[in-house]
This record gives sequence, C-alpha cells and structure tokens, in this order.
Amino acid sequence: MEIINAFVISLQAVWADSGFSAFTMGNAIMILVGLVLLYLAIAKEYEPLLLGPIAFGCILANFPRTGFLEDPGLMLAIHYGIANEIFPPLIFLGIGAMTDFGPLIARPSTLLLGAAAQIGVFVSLVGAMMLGFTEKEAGAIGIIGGADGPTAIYLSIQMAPHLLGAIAVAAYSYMSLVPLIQPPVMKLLTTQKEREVVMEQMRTVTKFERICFPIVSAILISLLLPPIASLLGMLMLGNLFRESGVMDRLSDTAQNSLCNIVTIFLATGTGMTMSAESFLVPQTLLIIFLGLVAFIFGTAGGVIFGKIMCRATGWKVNPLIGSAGVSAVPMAARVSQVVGMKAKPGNYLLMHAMGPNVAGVIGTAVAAGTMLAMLK
Amino acid sequence: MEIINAFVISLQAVWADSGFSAFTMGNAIMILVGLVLLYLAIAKEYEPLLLGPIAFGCILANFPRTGFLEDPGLMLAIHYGIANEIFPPLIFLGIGAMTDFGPLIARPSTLLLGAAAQIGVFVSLVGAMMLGFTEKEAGAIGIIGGADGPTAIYLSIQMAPHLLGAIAVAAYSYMSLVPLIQPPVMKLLTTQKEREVVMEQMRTVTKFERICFPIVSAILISLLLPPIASLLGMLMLGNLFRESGVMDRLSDTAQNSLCNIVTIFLATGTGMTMSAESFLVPQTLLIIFLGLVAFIFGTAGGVIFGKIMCRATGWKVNPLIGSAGVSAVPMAARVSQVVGMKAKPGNYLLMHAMGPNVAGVIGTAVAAGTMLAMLK
Amino acid sequence: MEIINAFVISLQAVWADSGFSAFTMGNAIMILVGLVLLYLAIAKEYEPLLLGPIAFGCILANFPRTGFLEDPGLMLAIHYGIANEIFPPLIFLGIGAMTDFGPLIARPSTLLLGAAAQIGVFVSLVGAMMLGFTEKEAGAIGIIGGADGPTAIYLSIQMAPHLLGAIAVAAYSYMSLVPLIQPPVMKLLTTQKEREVVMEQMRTVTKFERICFPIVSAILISLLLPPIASLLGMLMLGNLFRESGVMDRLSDTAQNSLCNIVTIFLATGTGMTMSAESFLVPQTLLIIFLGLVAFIFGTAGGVIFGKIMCRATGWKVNPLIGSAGVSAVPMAARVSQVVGMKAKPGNYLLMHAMGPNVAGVIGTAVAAGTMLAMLK
Amino acid sequence: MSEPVTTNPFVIMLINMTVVFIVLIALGLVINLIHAIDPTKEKAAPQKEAPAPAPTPAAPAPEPVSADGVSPEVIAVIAAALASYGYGPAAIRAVRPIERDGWKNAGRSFGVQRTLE
Amino acid sequence: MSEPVTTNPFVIMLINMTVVFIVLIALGLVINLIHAIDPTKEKAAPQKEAPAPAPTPAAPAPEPVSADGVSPEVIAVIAAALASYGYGPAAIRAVRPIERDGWKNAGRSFGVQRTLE
Amino acid sequence: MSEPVTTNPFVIMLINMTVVFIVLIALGLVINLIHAIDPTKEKAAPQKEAPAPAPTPAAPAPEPVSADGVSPEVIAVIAAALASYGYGPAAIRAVRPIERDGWKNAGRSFGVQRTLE
Ligand code: NA
Ligand code: NA
Ligand code: NA
Repeated sequence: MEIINAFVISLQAVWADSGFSAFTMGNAIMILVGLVLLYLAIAKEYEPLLLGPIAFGCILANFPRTGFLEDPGLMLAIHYGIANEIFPPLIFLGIGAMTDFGPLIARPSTLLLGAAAQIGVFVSLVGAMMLGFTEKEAGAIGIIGGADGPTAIYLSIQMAPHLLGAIAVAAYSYMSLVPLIQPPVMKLLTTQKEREVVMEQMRTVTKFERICFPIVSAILISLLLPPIASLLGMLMLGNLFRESGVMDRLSDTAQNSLCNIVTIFLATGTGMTMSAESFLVPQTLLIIFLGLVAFIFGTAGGVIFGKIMCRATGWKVNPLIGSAGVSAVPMAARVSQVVGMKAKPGNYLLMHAMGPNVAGVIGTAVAAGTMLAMLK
Repeated sequence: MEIINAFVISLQAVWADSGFSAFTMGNAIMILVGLVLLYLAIAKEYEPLLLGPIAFGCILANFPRTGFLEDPGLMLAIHYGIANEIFPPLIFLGIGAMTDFGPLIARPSTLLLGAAAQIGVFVSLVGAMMLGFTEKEAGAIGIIGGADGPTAIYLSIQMAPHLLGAIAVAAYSYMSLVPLIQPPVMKLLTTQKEREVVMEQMRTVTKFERICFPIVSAILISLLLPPIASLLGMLMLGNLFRESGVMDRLSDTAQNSLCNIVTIFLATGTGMTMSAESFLVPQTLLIIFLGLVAFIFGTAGGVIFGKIMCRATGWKVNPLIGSAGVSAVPMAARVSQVVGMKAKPGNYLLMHAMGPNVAGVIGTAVAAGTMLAMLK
Repeated sequence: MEIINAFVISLQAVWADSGFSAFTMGNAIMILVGLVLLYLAIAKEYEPLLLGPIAFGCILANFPRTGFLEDPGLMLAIHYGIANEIFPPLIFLGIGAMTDFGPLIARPSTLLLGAAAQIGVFVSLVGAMMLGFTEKEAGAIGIIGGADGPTAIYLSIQMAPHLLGAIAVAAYSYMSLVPLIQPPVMKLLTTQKEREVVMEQMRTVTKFERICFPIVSAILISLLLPPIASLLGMLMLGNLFRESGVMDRLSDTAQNSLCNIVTIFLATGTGMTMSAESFLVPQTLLIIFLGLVAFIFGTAGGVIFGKIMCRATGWKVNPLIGSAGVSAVPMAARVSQVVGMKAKPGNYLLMHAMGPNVAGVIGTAVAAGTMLAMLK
Repeated sequence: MSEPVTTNPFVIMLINMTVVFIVLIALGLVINLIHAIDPTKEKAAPQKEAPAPAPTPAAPAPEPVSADGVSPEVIAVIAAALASYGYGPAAIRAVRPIERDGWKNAGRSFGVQRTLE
Repeated sequence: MSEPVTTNPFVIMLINMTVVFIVLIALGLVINLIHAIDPTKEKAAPQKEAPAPAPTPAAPAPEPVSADGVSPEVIAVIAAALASYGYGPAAIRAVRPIERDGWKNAGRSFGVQRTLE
Repeated sequence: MSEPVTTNPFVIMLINMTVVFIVLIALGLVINLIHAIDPTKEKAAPQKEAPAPAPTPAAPAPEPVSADGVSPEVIAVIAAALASYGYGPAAIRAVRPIERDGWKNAGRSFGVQRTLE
C-alpha cells in the first residue's frame, strides 16, 4: 500500500516538476513560431544555416523550467557570448576571409551605391520612431534594411536586446526574399534603356591594392567610428588573411571551422532570446513590416543613385547594379544580373554588381557605427 | 665561496619547490593508475579517444604544486567547463549529427527495448544504495549501466562530482568490453530457436519523418524532463543538422572539429578530477563492480524484453537485438549481429539492432533526467 | 535654421567622439610600427602566421576610444585568454602533435646540445640585468633566445606583461632571421675539418619508445618544474595523440582547427597589448638588441658544445648540428644542413640536426620553468 | 523535488523505470503519429511492396577502407540499413527529392556566403 | 553622446546618411590613393589595353559542381570577375608573382611548423 | 621562492644553466632507460646492422609539392629520417605491428562513433 502511495506521489511530483505544468499559451505559440521558422529554413531554404538554429533555439527557449538562463551550463555560456557581442565580430572574420573586394577596388565609385542603399535603414528608423519606438529601438529596427545579419545582431544587442529575436528573424527572412522583393522595385524605377546599359570591363586590381585595402580601411573607419572597430577590424583582418597569400591556414580556419562553430552558437543563442514576453507583442509585427519597408527603400535608394551615376557618367553605369548595394552578398548581385539579362540577354552585370554588393556590407557597418555614436 | 653557497641554496630551493618534495604515495599510485589506463587505451584500444586523454589528465592532476585548480590558466578554464556541464551537451550535438535514427523510426517498438535495457541503471542504483552510497551517488553510479559517456559525465557532475573520475573510467572501460560482457548473458537467456529468428525488412523511412523526429522528440522529452533539455536539445539539434539536408556545413563541424575540440577538453578535464583523495577509496572498487553489474543487468533486461516482444509479435522479433538497447552505439548492435550470425549464418541482424541501439541513447538520457528530477 | 544647427552640432559631436580627436602621436607611431611588422610578415614572410595577426592587433590596439579593454566583447575575451596564459599551452598541444621526437630518442646525447643552446637565454638575462632591467623583466627578455614563441609569451605574461609585445615581436622576428644570423657564427666557431664530419646513421626507434617518451618526459619534467607543467603536459599530450596511433582524430584537430583558432586569438591578442605607453620606450630597443645577443650566444653555445661532443666521441658528431639547439624548428636544423652541405657536398645533416632542434624546444621550456621557479 | 517521497531503493527503481517506459512509449506514439500524418509517404509505399518477395536481407557489402579512419563501418551500416529498406543505390537518391525552381537553386548554391551576411 | 542634439527623426536620418556618405567617400578616396601609389601597377597596365578590342564580356563558364556544397558559385563569380579584368587562366597566376630567393622559399615551405614555435 | 638567494646575474645564470643541464640529462637517462626495457627492440636490431656497409646517407628525395602548403618539407624530413634509420618503405609499415583480433579490429573501425557515446 505504502509503495503504491509513494509511487503515485512520485509520479505526480515528476509531472509537477515537468515543463507541462508550467507551460503557458505564450510558450505554445512561440514553439509554433519556431516550427514555422524551421519550415521556412528547411523546406523553403530561407538562410537555413542561420534561421535553422535560430528557430531551434526559439523552441528550446520556450520549454519551462530548464533553467537555461539561470543555472551554469552550455546554454548560459552561449547566452554570455550573445549578451557580450562576442560572436558577431568572429562571423565577420570569416566573412572577410570569404569576400573578394576586388570589384570595389577596381571601381571605388560603387561605394556610393553601397552608401545610397543605406537609406532603407534610416527610412525604417524614421518609420519606427513615428510608430512610437524609442530612438535606440528604431535604430536597431532600421538596421534590418542593411541585410547584414551579424551587424544587425551586434547593433541590436547594444541598442535593444529585447528586440534581438524579432530583428534577427526579420533580417534573415528578408535576405532570403531578396529575389522576390527587389525585381519589382528595380523594374518600376528604371527604364528599358537604362536596364540595357552595358558596362565596360573593370580595370585590373593588383595584389598590392588587395593587401592595402583591408589595412587602410580598418584604420580609416575605426578611427572615424570607434564603436564598430571590433566589427570592421575583424572583417578586414579576415580579408587580410585571404589576400596576403601567406596566411592561408588562418584564412581557411576563419572561413570554415571557426566560422561554423561560431555560427552554431550565435544562431542558437539568438534564438534562445525569443521568449514569449519579448516576441509576442504587437511591436513584432511592426518590426516585420518596417523590415520590409527598409528592404524596399534600400533597393530603391541604390537604384535611384544608380540612375544618377548613369547620367553623370554618360550612360556607363547600369542602374540595376545599385540594388546590390543592400548587400545580402551575393544574392542581390545575382538579382541585378538576372534582371539585367532579362532586359538584354548577354548583358553580364554580375561582376559589376559585386562592387556595390560588398560596399553594402561596409556601408551597413558604417551606418551601425553612426547610430551607435549618435543614439547610444 | 659566496657563489658556491648561493648556488647550493638555490638548488635546494628549486628542489624544495619541485613536485618531488611534495609527492605523496597517493600521487604515485594515481600516476600508476593513469599509466594502466593509458595502456588500456593505447595497447588494448579501450575507447582510446576518451580513455587516452582521461588517463593523461589523471597523470597531470597528480603532479604536486602545479596550481592547476587554483591559478588562472588553461587547466582552470577546462575545469570550469567540466564543473559547469558545458562540454557534454556539445558532444551530444556531434553524436546527434552522427546518428541515424532511421531504424528507430521504422520500428518504434524498439524504443521499448531501449527502455528495458535501462533496468541495469536502476539495479545498479539499488545495489549502490544497499552498499551505503547516498541516493545521489547511487544514481550517478547507476548511470554507468547506460553505456553513454557524456550522459554519465553530465549526471555525475550534478549528483556526485567527487565520483566523476571513477564513473567515467568505469563507463568507458565497460563500453569497450561490451563484446566480452554481452555474449554470455545473451546466450544464457535465449534458446537456439529464438536466436534463429529472422526479422523482416523494415519499412521505408521518409525524409519528412527523419526531419520531424528530432524536432518532435526534443519538444516532448524536454517538456517532460526539463533537467535534460540541454542534453536532449543538443542531440536533436545535431540530428536536425544531419537530416535537414540544408545545414551540412554545421553538421560537419558538429561531428568533426567542434566535437574533437570538446572531446580533448572534456576527457582531459575529466581525468584532471582524479585526485588521490577522491579516487583511492574503497568506493572506487565498488563503483567498478557496480558498473559491471549494471552492464550485465542492462543486457539481460534488453534480451528478456526482447523475448517478450518475440512472443507478442508471433516470433517476428529476434530477442538478440534487445541487448543492443544498452546503447554503446554501434558496438552493441554489432554484438547482436555476431551472436545472431553464429546461431544462424546469414541472419543479418545489424540494422534491426540499430533501432534499440539508438533508442538506448535516448533511454539513458531519459533515465538521467528522471533521476535528476527525483533525486537531485 | 534649427535643422542646420542640429546638423552641424551633431557632426561636430560625431567628430569629437571619433578616434581622430583623441589620436596621439604615440598611436600614430604604433600604427606605423604595426604597418612595418605587416610588411615584414607579408612581403618578407617573417613568420606570417604569427607576425601578421600580431601586427594587425597592434594597429587595432592603437585606435582611441574603442573600449577594447574596458567594455565586454570579443576583444576583452581574447585579452582574458592572453592575460590568463590560456592560449600558449594549446599551441603547444598542436606543436606536440606536429613534432617527431624520433631523432632525439635515437640519440639522447643531443639533449645536451639543446641544453647548451639555452646559454643564449641566460647571457641575455645577464645583459638585461646589467642594463637595469629587473630580474623578472630580464628573465622574460632572455627567453627570446629560446626561439620558442609560445614559451616566450607564456613566461612574459607571468614575469613582465608590460613587455609582452616587444618580446613576442623580437622572438618571432629573429626566428625568421635564423638563416641570416646563424651561418656566420657557425663558420666562425668551426674549422673546415669539423664541418666535414660525416655522422653515422641513427638507430631504429620503436613505437614503444615513441609512445613512452611523451608520457615519461611529461612526468619527469612536471615533477621537477611544476610551473611549466601545463606547457609541457600539453606538448606531450599532443605528441601522444600523434604517436599512439589510436587518437588520430584528436591529433589532427590539435594540429589544425584548434591550433589555427588559438593562433588567431593568441597572435591578435598579443598584438593588442602593444600600446604606445608600453612599447614606445627606450627599453624596447634594448630588448631588440638583447634578443639578437641571445640568438647569437645560443647559436654559439650549441656549436661550442658540439665541438666538445665532436672531440669526446672521436669525431662522430658534426658541431654544426649544435646550432640547431636553439630550436626554431625546423629552420635551424635546415641551416645546419645547408652549412654542412657547403662544407662537404652530400653531407646530409638534416636528420641529425633534428635531435638538438626538438631538444631545444624542451630546453627552452625547462629554462622558462627554472626562471619561474627561481625568479617569480 | 527537494524532499524525496521515498528512500526505499526498490520503490525508486520502480518509479524511475516507469517514467522511462512512459516517456519512451510516448515517443513511440509520436513517431507513429508523424508516420500517420506524413504527406510524402504514398510514393514510398509501392516501393516497399516490391522487394517483399525477396525477403533475404542484402548481404553486407565489402567494407570500404577509409584512409582517415573515420567511420567506414558506419557508412556500411547506413548503406546496409538503406538496402534493407528496399533502396538500391538509385533509390537512395530519391530520398531527397530535388524539386526546386531556379531561384531556390541559385540561393542554395550561393548559400554559404549569403547566409553569413 | 549621452544627450542627443535632436529627436527629430528626419534630422537624425539626414545626419546619419551624411556621415555614411562622408565615410564611404573618404574610403573611396583612399582606394584611389592606394591605386595612385601602387608600385606594381605598371606591369598590369598594358594587359588592360589588350583585351579592349573584344569588349564582349566573357560568357559565364559552366559552373563547377562542388561536392561539398561550399560556394561553387562564388568560385565561378571570382573566375568571371577575373576574366573580366582581362585575365586569362595564365594571367591569373601572375597576380601573385613568385620572386623569392631560396631561403625564403625554404622558410615558406617550412612555415607551418616553424611559425608555431 | 619569494625571496631570491642572490641578485648577482652571473650566479643566476650559472644556477639556471645547471638546472637546465640537470633536467635534460635526467631526461636523457630516462630515454636510455626506456630503450633498455623496450620489449619490442629485438626485431629492429638486425635491421640496424644491414645497412651499415652503405654509410652514405640517403640523398634527399625530390621534395613533394603540397598544394595546401602544409609541411611538405616536414614529411620529407620524416621520410629521410626514417630512411636513415634503415627503413625502406616496406619496413616503415612494420613500425606499427598490426596484431589485433577480430573484435578489437571491429572496435577500431567503429571507434569514431562508439567512443563518443
Ligand atoms: Na548592407
Ligand atoms: Na544507453
Ligand atoms: Na629553444
């Protein structure tokens, strides 16, 4: 009899200590959100390497009583790395080692396109402020338009950590949707004649230039905008690993094992910030809306500045490469290429669009630095 | 004269500060223990990837005056990772990425065999309690029978950190001895007719099922048993990396560079907990004895439940696959295969035994979660 | 009007918060130093894998207002790893996995050459003390002569962290200059007849010896000199990974992904200690001078002891292999080979010089341990 | 549970084993549920029938020798397991149907760099 | 800036965009400066003239299929980009001129182990 | 040692060098001891005699060009070193005698996954 009694009480106790007894409707909805994001990541291939672990982290975060953010352990260690902005600069080290800045060096004027496309960031900031977000929150939301995940995460952690999950999800989702979002905007804003502009070959870029570029740009931008020195510094260190020709071992590690390890931690940890209290608020819908606005205006900004450059250079610049200035490397450049090819078969814009494309990475980091300097 | 004096005094001082002057008999015996474990790891190939660094860590831990656990440095950093359960979930991330749950999904009834084999864990727990161990210690000792190193380390750190070294050594040693321990038990408990049962082919497993399985089981088990959410969550995240087909980079890193790095730290750090005071106690012999008991009863539990399933299904299940439920993937499954082949040449049981085999990994994690929920 | 006013004030504020407004002459000079080091690393290929990130770290450290060492973030995390000596033992793990101690085991007498070459360390120590450095500083400076980067960094962090940058730069620079520094010293100290000595083949080394060596030397040296137990322990653990034949996965990771990741952090973090205040002092020039002295005397010590061994063995040892005792593996051994070939074409000294070469790694670690035991 | 209900080892054993069985049975039910709702299973069903007349499990193929020592056996196990499901080498490819349009394919091949932006 | 000068969203937008443009224009000037002082550019200049008569950009080469899924597209992009600079496969090699004496070459091939000492 | 016995640089040098020599000589003795107790050395001994009549050390083989830049020289060094010990390519294999029974072999090939359980 006593045994049966103890047995029943114990089972009740296990149930009482289980997650089910503390499960809230908020947890249920957030797990559903995680499942939807997993569906997008796996079935729709929306940035699966990032959105996959983010979604899984979101699910993990919504199990009650795990003590992830209270008890010492792996999850708390990952959270520490997130809360202290340790991971985004390491991802940028890998991106630097993967990025070919050659097209940008060959035609520095494309930096202007990379700058112009940041208008999306600030239009979104204006919109967010008008919708009642604080300045810091508005800045973090605006950065979605930069189409740079690590920069968005880096800025959000410092300016609006409670919005991190929504901002990261919006940023990576829209990046995947670039091939759907951009072409209508590009066609609307350009004439057939503009889209048919054939660009001439770029000049040769020497090894000397390739090596000097990361060094000099790290110095210049870090001095101008100290808040992004670690982000820019790591990006350019990674690029120096790549271009120096004598640090291939480090370049390979920065691109592969280190980058993948950090990606697992960054993405899972970002997902683990998605608690019901911070995500299931009306603001999340506004953020998703503002992110779309940012992408559209960023694309438009790049294209319109491309039109200006087209006129200014005597029809030597195809405005379609302007849209690549939002970065989302190399998707956006490929969109320029595809839209250009449709206008005029054989018009191969890809390498021309790579200039604004990589300029957009720097441009977004600069925009983040400006906001950190002015709003933080 | 003064020089010779200073010279002699200095040499004496170096000697007085050396490890020799503080060397105890306990240190000497523990270094010998380390050497024996190294012999087993290298010459006998007992789980060399784990037992090798554990043994070396044991030797390192018994050098006097190194200050490993007092002064900041690599060793203290590794110890921090051990004491805070940071490493076992990361190993499980890699195991998840290596594990094919297909055979389990194709025949979910094998989960029962994975559950039945956990009886070894609890028989050992009962034995330990009757031999005077506390409940927590008994739980940590029992988990040796689960034949899952990371789970055993995870549980021991939380329930009985002073027994970690002995438990880890016993767990990995017996895992290597599975081909010696299991066959006699299996033959004793089965008839020739049972051993000759030919199992029919498993059904096709779709990609949909393979992708849903890690997600759904992470949710279900984490909600039921929050104390193992980080362990199970990482196992299933790794498996999702593997099965999704769109996160191969992360799957590869989880299986290789990340897993190897963490293995070095986990195993060396586990070895470094093996101080003379905690290891050279009579309880260590009891732990080793209880570990053997646990393996034998786990094997028996799986086989006996296999016999039940054999009868229940009308001789469609070969009881020999039940022993694979102790996990020790894929050794135990191979033992089932070899014993089955001896009974009836051509009776290929390997893939049928993989079901209970991977079920045993989940079963042991569940058993650990149950004990953490009830005894901690 | 108000807008223009706000605009101007904001731009002024951004400028006032930028690095330029706090930029000092010291920063400028240190950035120039970093650029010179980058030139040496990339164009002259002076230890590019180390000197490259050190130089870049030096540049990063001299951007004002980045808050790298105050605010939480990646840079502070790296700095923590530097300040707590976490990285050098991990590099030694990789070096151990890369090193073949076979030539040393085959001819243990070459350990004496590895010991004799440490005279450079102590001559430099004497010089530093006579030039007014404290004992600890002098010890850290002397270790430059050991030609072992990780050991030099490990010792400097503990004995003279403010000199870390200068010592690391000197150590890696001179290591690259071994082919220029050593040959004149070697020729000056040897006769043509000595340089022509042909050495007989080394004896076979068994796997048993190769496996026992790392274990036994870790035990012996760690007991004699506890302050270097973590350094020596990791070196020998790495070598055991290599030689055991059953831990190839761990050996590969120790040599590649782990080693590269730690190299990035160690070198960048070392560079980041190079602030103007600590580097732009007259002592830096003295350190560079003393480092050269150390290399010259180390080479001379090895060669002179080689001459002694030559006579003692009846002209069976070529004194040219003595210079390899400074380590700088395998550069110094190759220098022995090249100088030997010039004296007598076909006199293949490379494998004979590998013995003192790897002995020099152990010798420098022992010298560091001695100084830590006596001076710290 | 700060205060355990019982200190009787056998009761602890009983309770724990019960929980283990409950959890794994629940997991088994969920697996069956996934199978039931699987929208892709129809295509696979006829394939399952086909190999039934040949119930002899595939003989284990000669084990590939892997130079780096990494899990050649595991590969064999997986291959054997797949073979036993009725897959031949050709069928295996079909496990991951490639049904992407041009854009998604482009996205996929660009995936590495893009996803880290 | 602990106290922002303005809270007018449009002014903030204007100021930020201005700073972004200033920084990127400064970067562009620096790139031009690097090009101006580049001591290695002469050799490349005539090469640029040569392919001018054939202004049709190189057709994209068939994309290499990379088994490990790592950025085959990116490789193609780089190759295409290089092709458009006037490099043929032979010219590409010339980007990194090998002008080392014996010692440096030796150092380089020994580099891996040496640099970690 | 909180208070050093001497601050005379030369005495410090002397003491330190003495300790370095003592430690490395002790290590040398231990290496000889290992060699003395080595139970596997008999087989190798006759092999050592054989190549004695040909004391000319093996000429350095043409260095293999390693595409990934990882230590081709080191490989050559090891090969040359082995060659000088009297090993030919065939003899090298004998360094690690393979004397395992079936089970251990099985364990080894399964090792990767198993050891991480
Ligand atoms: Na951007
Ligand atoms: Na198990
Ligand atoms: Na040395």
